[in-house]
Amino acid sequence: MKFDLTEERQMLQDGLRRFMRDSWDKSTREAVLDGDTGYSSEAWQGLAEMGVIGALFTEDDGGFGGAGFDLSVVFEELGRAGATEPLLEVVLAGGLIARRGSDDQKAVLESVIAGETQLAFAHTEPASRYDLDRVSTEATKSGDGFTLSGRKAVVVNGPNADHIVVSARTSGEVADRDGISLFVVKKGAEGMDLRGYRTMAGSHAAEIALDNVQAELLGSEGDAFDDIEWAVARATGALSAEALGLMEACRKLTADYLKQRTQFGKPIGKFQALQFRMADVLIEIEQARSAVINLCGNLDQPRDLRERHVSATKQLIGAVAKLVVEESIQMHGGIGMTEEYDLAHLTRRLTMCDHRLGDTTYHLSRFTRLAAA
Amino acid sequence: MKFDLTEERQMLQDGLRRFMRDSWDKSTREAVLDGDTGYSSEAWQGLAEMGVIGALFTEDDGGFGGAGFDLSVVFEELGRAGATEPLLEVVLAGGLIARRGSDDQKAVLESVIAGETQLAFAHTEPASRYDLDRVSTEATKSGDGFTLSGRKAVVVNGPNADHIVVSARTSGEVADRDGISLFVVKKGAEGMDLRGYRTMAGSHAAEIALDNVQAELLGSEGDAFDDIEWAVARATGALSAEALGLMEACRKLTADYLKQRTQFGKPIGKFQALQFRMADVLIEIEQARSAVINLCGNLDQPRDLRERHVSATKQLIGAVAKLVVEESIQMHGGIGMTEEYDLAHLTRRLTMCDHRLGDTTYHLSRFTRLAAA
Amino acid sequence: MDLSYTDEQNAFRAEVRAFLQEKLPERLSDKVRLGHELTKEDHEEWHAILNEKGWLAGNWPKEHGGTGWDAVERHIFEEETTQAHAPRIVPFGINMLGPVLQKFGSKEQNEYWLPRILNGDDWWCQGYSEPGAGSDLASLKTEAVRDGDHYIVNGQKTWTTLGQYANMIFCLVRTSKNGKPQEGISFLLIDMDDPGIEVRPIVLIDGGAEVNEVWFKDVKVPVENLVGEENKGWTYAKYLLTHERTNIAGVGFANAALENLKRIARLEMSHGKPLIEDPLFAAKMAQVEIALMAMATTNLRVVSKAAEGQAPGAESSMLKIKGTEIRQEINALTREAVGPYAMPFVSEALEPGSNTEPVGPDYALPMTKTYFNNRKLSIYGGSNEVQKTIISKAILEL
Amino acid sequence: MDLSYTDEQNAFRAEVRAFLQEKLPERLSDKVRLGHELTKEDHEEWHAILNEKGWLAGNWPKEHGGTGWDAVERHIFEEETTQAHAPRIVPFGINMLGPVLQKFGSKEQNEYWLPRILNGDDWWCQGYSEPGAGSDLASLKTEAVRDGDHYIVNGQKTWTTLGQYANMIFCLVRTSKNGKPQEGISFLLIDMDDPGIEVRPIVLIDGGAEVNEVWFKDVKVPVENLVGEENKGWTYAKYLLTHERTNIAGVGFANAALENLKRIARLEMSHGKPLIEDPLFAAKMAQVEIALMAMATTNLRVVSKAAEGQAPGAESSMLKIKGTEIRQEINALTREAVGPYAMPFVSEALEPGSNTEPVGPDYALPMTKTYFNNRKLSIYGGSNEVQKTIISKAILEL
Repeated sequence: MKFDLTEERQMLQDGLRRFMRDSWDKSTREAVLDGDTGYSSEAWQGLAEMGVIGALFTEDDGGFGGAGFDLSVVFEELGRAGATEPLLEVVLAGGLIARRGSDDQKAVLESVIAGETQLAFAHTEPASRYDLDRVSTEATKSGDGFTLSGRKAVVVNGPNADHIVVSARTSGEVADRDGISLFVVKKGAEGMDLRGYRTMAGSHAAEIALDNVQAELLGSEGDAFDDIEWAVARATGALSAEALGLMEACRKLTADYLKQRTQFGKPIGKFQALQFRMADVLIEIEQARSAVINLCGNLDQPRDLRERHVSATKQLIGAVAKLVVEESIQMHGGIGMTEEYDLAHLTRRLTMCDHRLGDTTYHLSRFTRLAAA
Repeated sequence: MKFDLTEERQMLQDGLRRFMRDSWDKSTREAVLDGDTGYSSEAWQGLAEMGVIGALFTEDDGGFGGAGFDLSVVFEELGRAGATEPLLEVVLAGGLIARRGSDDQKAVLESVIAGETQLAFAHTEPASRYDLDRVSTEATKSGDGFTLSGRKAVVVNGPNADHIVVSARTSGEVADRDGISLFVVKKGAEGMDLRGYRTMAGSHAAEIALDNVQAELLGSEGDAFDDIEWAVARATGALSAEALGLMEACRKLTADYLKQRTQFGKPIGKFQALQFRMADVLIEIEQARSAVINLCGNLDQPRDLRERHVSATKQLIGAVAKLVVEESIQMHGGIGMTEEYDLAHLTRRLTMCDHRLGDTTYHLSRFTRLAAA
Repeated sequence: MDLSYTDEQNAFRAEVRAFLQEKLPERLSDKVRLGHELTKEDHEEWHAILNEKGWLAGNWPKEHGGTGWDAVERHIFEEETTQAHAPRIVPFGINMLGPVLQKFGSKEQNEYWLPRILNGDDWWCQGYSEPGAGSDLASLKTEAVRDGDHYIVNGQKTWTTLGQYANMIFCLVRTSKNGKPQEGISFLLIDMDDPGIEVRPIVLIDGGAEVNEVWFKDVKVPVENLVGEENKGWTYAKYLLTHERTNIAGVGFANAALENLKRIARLEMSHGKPLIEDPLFAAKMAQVEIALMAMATTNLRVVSKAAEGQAPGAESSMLKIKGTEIRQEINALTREAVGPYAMPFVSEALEPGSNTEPVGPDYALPMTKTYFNNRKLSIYGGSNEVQKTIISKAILEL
Repeated sequence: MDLSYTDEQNAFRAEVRAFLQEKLPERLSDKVRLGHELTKEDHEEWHAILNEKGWLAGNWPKEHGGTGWDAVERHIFEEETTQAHAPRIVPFGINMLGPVLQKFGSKEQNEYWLPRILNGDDWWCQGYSEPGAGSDLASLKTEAVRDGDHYIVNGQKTWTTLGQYANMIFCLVRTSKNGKPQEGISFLLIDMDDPGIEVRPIVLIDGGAEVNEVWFKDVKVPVENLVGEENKGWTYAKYLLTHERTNIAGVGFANAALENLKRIARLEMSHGKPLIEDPLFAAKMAQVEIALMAMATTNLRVVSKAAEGQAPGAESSMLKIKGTEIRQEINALTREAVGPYAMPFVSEALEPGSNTEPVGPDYALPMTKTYFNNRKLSIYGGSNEVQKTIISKAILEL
């Protein structure tokens, strides 16, 4: 049993923390939030050069990591900085390409790792909410390929993606696990109508309407559900680690503020009620840290155990995130609600973690079903 | 709209509060908790003489009250004193006799109101939990009467009761609403095995095994469910008011203790964290008070509205009770856990309110079903 | 003990409802219902409609052009207007300044300013908070120095809601540094058109800019704009803050928000069924509805006492805390209810006159914004921490 | 980062498990599992079994007759023993006094007292709290006045757990009134057979009498029973209180309680189905299980640091708070689970040697008692309020 990072991961963490501190400052944030893509190209290039994108892939896939704790180290630091770079899409779409792609299809990973190609994963649909099996987009065979028709919702990084991994049904009914397949669609494909917009998390996303869009099958037909669940498990580990980093950043800002802000003649951090509430926040963040460890350390375990940790961790992260967001703002008072102050972006982004990959209610209910099974 | 008590009820409240303060002191409590019946005969006689038992019945039934706010006034004062007198059994069993009984059967109410006859309501069974329709005790016609066979669980005041109102099935399956009938069984009836014991609430209760026990039908056959629900609604109002009184008593003890106990050189009530927690307790008790008003003010409304308030109020009361119990003990520290100190009995009795007539989880779930209907 | 309304009260409710049906423009109620932003003109339009009926100043006595309603009537009016999705009445002139002038202002001030408030000639804003004086309002620093017939005001105010629309601001300013911090504060009425005033919007976490910083540089204020006595402003400010506020619980807002939540939970699908049928989500909604049912009665208890002339004391603090907790919880559940469509941040679609289509269902878009915006409920108007201190001192005597 | 145990650790776990299977009397584990009270003899029997194996003193070094285990080994031992429903080791001699003597006691004291602890010759209890000195322990008043070769002790201790069984008590006493309250406190070992000592049981809310008041009237204590230096007792007491306590989170107890809760929720029927299938009850159980899964890992993080020789600091405070919250919540849910059968208070049925039949299912009876008894968890050993203050100062630096 060992809870320290390996030397390599420690170096990655230190380097990344320094890099993010320098490259994701307030002016970067303001530019990103005002900009057209929802992330900083410079930061993205820097991450690629540092090997951070590669750290999300195994050596076999051209990376030099890919384990659960590689994800957690990377995403915690992104979170700490409030960064919006679309790395989670790499875990999702890139992970699925690596797992299911032919050698030809996997070739794109090299340019992804180099920071030259942007990915997105179009799976959620307007009526699917967080269910992974609820796919109604249809894929029809046409020549040696397929054409896709349907709608995909809130596709994060959709507007920037060069390749979009799209799920669609090649057989079965809307909530069947069998019959779901994955496809790769290229940017600007004919018949794809993509409406981009910015999100509360700072990233950009898109509503995508597919009308007989030419697409390339990724892996074999009809058996994608298990891999989607696998990729989402990994992404949940990553997203939870990012949430943890965001929590740490909120906590630091708040604790600093408590020391510095005076009311009634003393720093407000001297008021016992706030001290105790801050202690509660701290305790819950330690719970969140352990939950991230539990999930990232069990990503390679059999499905039952892995998914149990997916739902346990995401549920806990969602609940703690709400506490941290609400207490951080409340303990700041008015200043905590201003856009200019770092907290606004951090708390928005942290709150939005609950709206990706399943929220607290979804995962609490799912955990009871997994436990009963 | 008027939230003040009528003059009569104000007099009842004032008189009862004085009476309870004098007659339910520490030595009474100790004697009751050590005693064989779970209540004080002197207090019971006193209540009867004051007309408190009569206040639970309408004039038609020989009383001089019987409205929801009569129940709330009486039971809040019982609760405030931590009294264990089995008045709730009068609301349940007495209420059902008044509603369903023949003139002959109703004759017993006079001696109930005079404090000479003790009642109990044997409805819950070992497997029914809080469901009112889950009755498996069987009633079989025999001559002009019936014989009952089955088991009844946690029959409060069972060991003392002269008359027990017993529910049993004359037709239908275990969870049918149709086919439930009510009967009166007299103390010591042949075939009735009654095991008495004391409860955490200080009252005594009994497990009752019925083996071909002779019983008299109360009202007509098979249609008792609606009346049972009606009586339980009234009892829920009464029990909630009692819980409110218990909460007020806990709060008073705790607030007084915070002023008097010093640690680190000042009264612990000067510590802001405790002040804020005490403020939360106070706010929630005000919620509880409003919930009691909502239920007791709607007992005569149509079933849908009445039952909606039954579940809303009992759920809220249960949740607030848990907060008040746990915070009162915690803010007291060790002393709050000693039998000698008043709080022990009060918090035990308050906690047990959640185990009668449906707990928070039961009523939360029931409220959602009533709302959906 | 009687939970029903009198016949007169029921008749009044019917009258309010009929009035709203006839006079509340659908264009305005649609905006309110969908969470879209109201323009200054929208507010002015609604104020004018109410003023024409004589119903603009619900808490003013008749002699000043108010309705003379008692607390129950005000409560009924609030219930009906929130349920009808009417715009709320902008409180600064009507609910805040008006009562202070009526209680402490001169006859001339009342005669000049009150009709202007009713007629919409002035748009008032509030100059209380400063960057260093939030919960600890008494430590304010904005200074007014007497210079002949004028005060010269220098300093800064913040969190000035809708200050961008205002032409007048009522301010707490320091006129003396002697004694306790509460002493030496005065209550001034200041013309926002003075060249020494600068208003800067503060963009908030939800992307909106409803609050402002207001800077004062050698602003000249005629002495007749002093309300009451010099250095007695703290008393007036406290009167304003603790002034009978029957709507502090926000029951009407909470009910409207809960109805909206239920509507959304019926439309949103989870596992192929309406979200409202999900037992855990239904339980969360039930819990807040049960709390609201109780709080509404607590509110009525306070209202009915107020109608009998008993001034509510620290009860308002309880209502403020519980009321904001409930509203914030409803907001959080509504954000949760819209699922992934809580993410889009297409503020343009909510702006006045926008042609931008919302993303996802039209009800989803404002919900995250509302969640964040309403974090303010437990911060402003005396933070919930300040309210707990009041309860602890005034009721618990700790 | 590696969540798995080493081969050696797994082998040790297997050894502990085999030992428990062979040596733990079923009579004892049944009592623990069903929540029945253990007698003094039960405890002594289990201590002797462990001592024979050399496993009684898990946190003593080998030189003193302990196991020399590191924190991970101790953790494994605790996990296995709680899972097997072994009686807990009575902590006063082994876990509390032992380490203090080893760190601050004389050679003679160690040679005399430590073997007696292991062999069960003495039953120790703890004399810390006083009626006026709970969380504020430094304000204690029990006085020891030096008189030749003895101290004369007068005063009163309270909350003395299992003091009714003890023949020895280690006490904090005031030997000087100069300086700060923390100064002038000494650490004395006192023979309970002294005629000046009176022990009075305190009946608690759950009907049990596990704690006592202890009165001292002119009790003569030989000076060789002073541990360390006079007036330095506060340091020793703090060492004891903050002494590496890997089990402070109570993960093993929590896991056993959760398993019991699940077992009961499978047996209890609600609406004709097992309670565990009720979505709302299942969700409550899931929530506490999820919290426990995380807390268990936090605990392991601290344990693994401790095994590497890093002394845990304020992390113990976090574990104490979260650990007790989780255990108390499990207790509350278990009480809820047994439904109406939470009401019977048939304490006799839980007493040693009782023939009284329980009322309702046998698992139901102790659950309300346990709920109330375990309210102590957040009060004793430094109340959760004290722990939050430590966190606020030591970690947050507020």
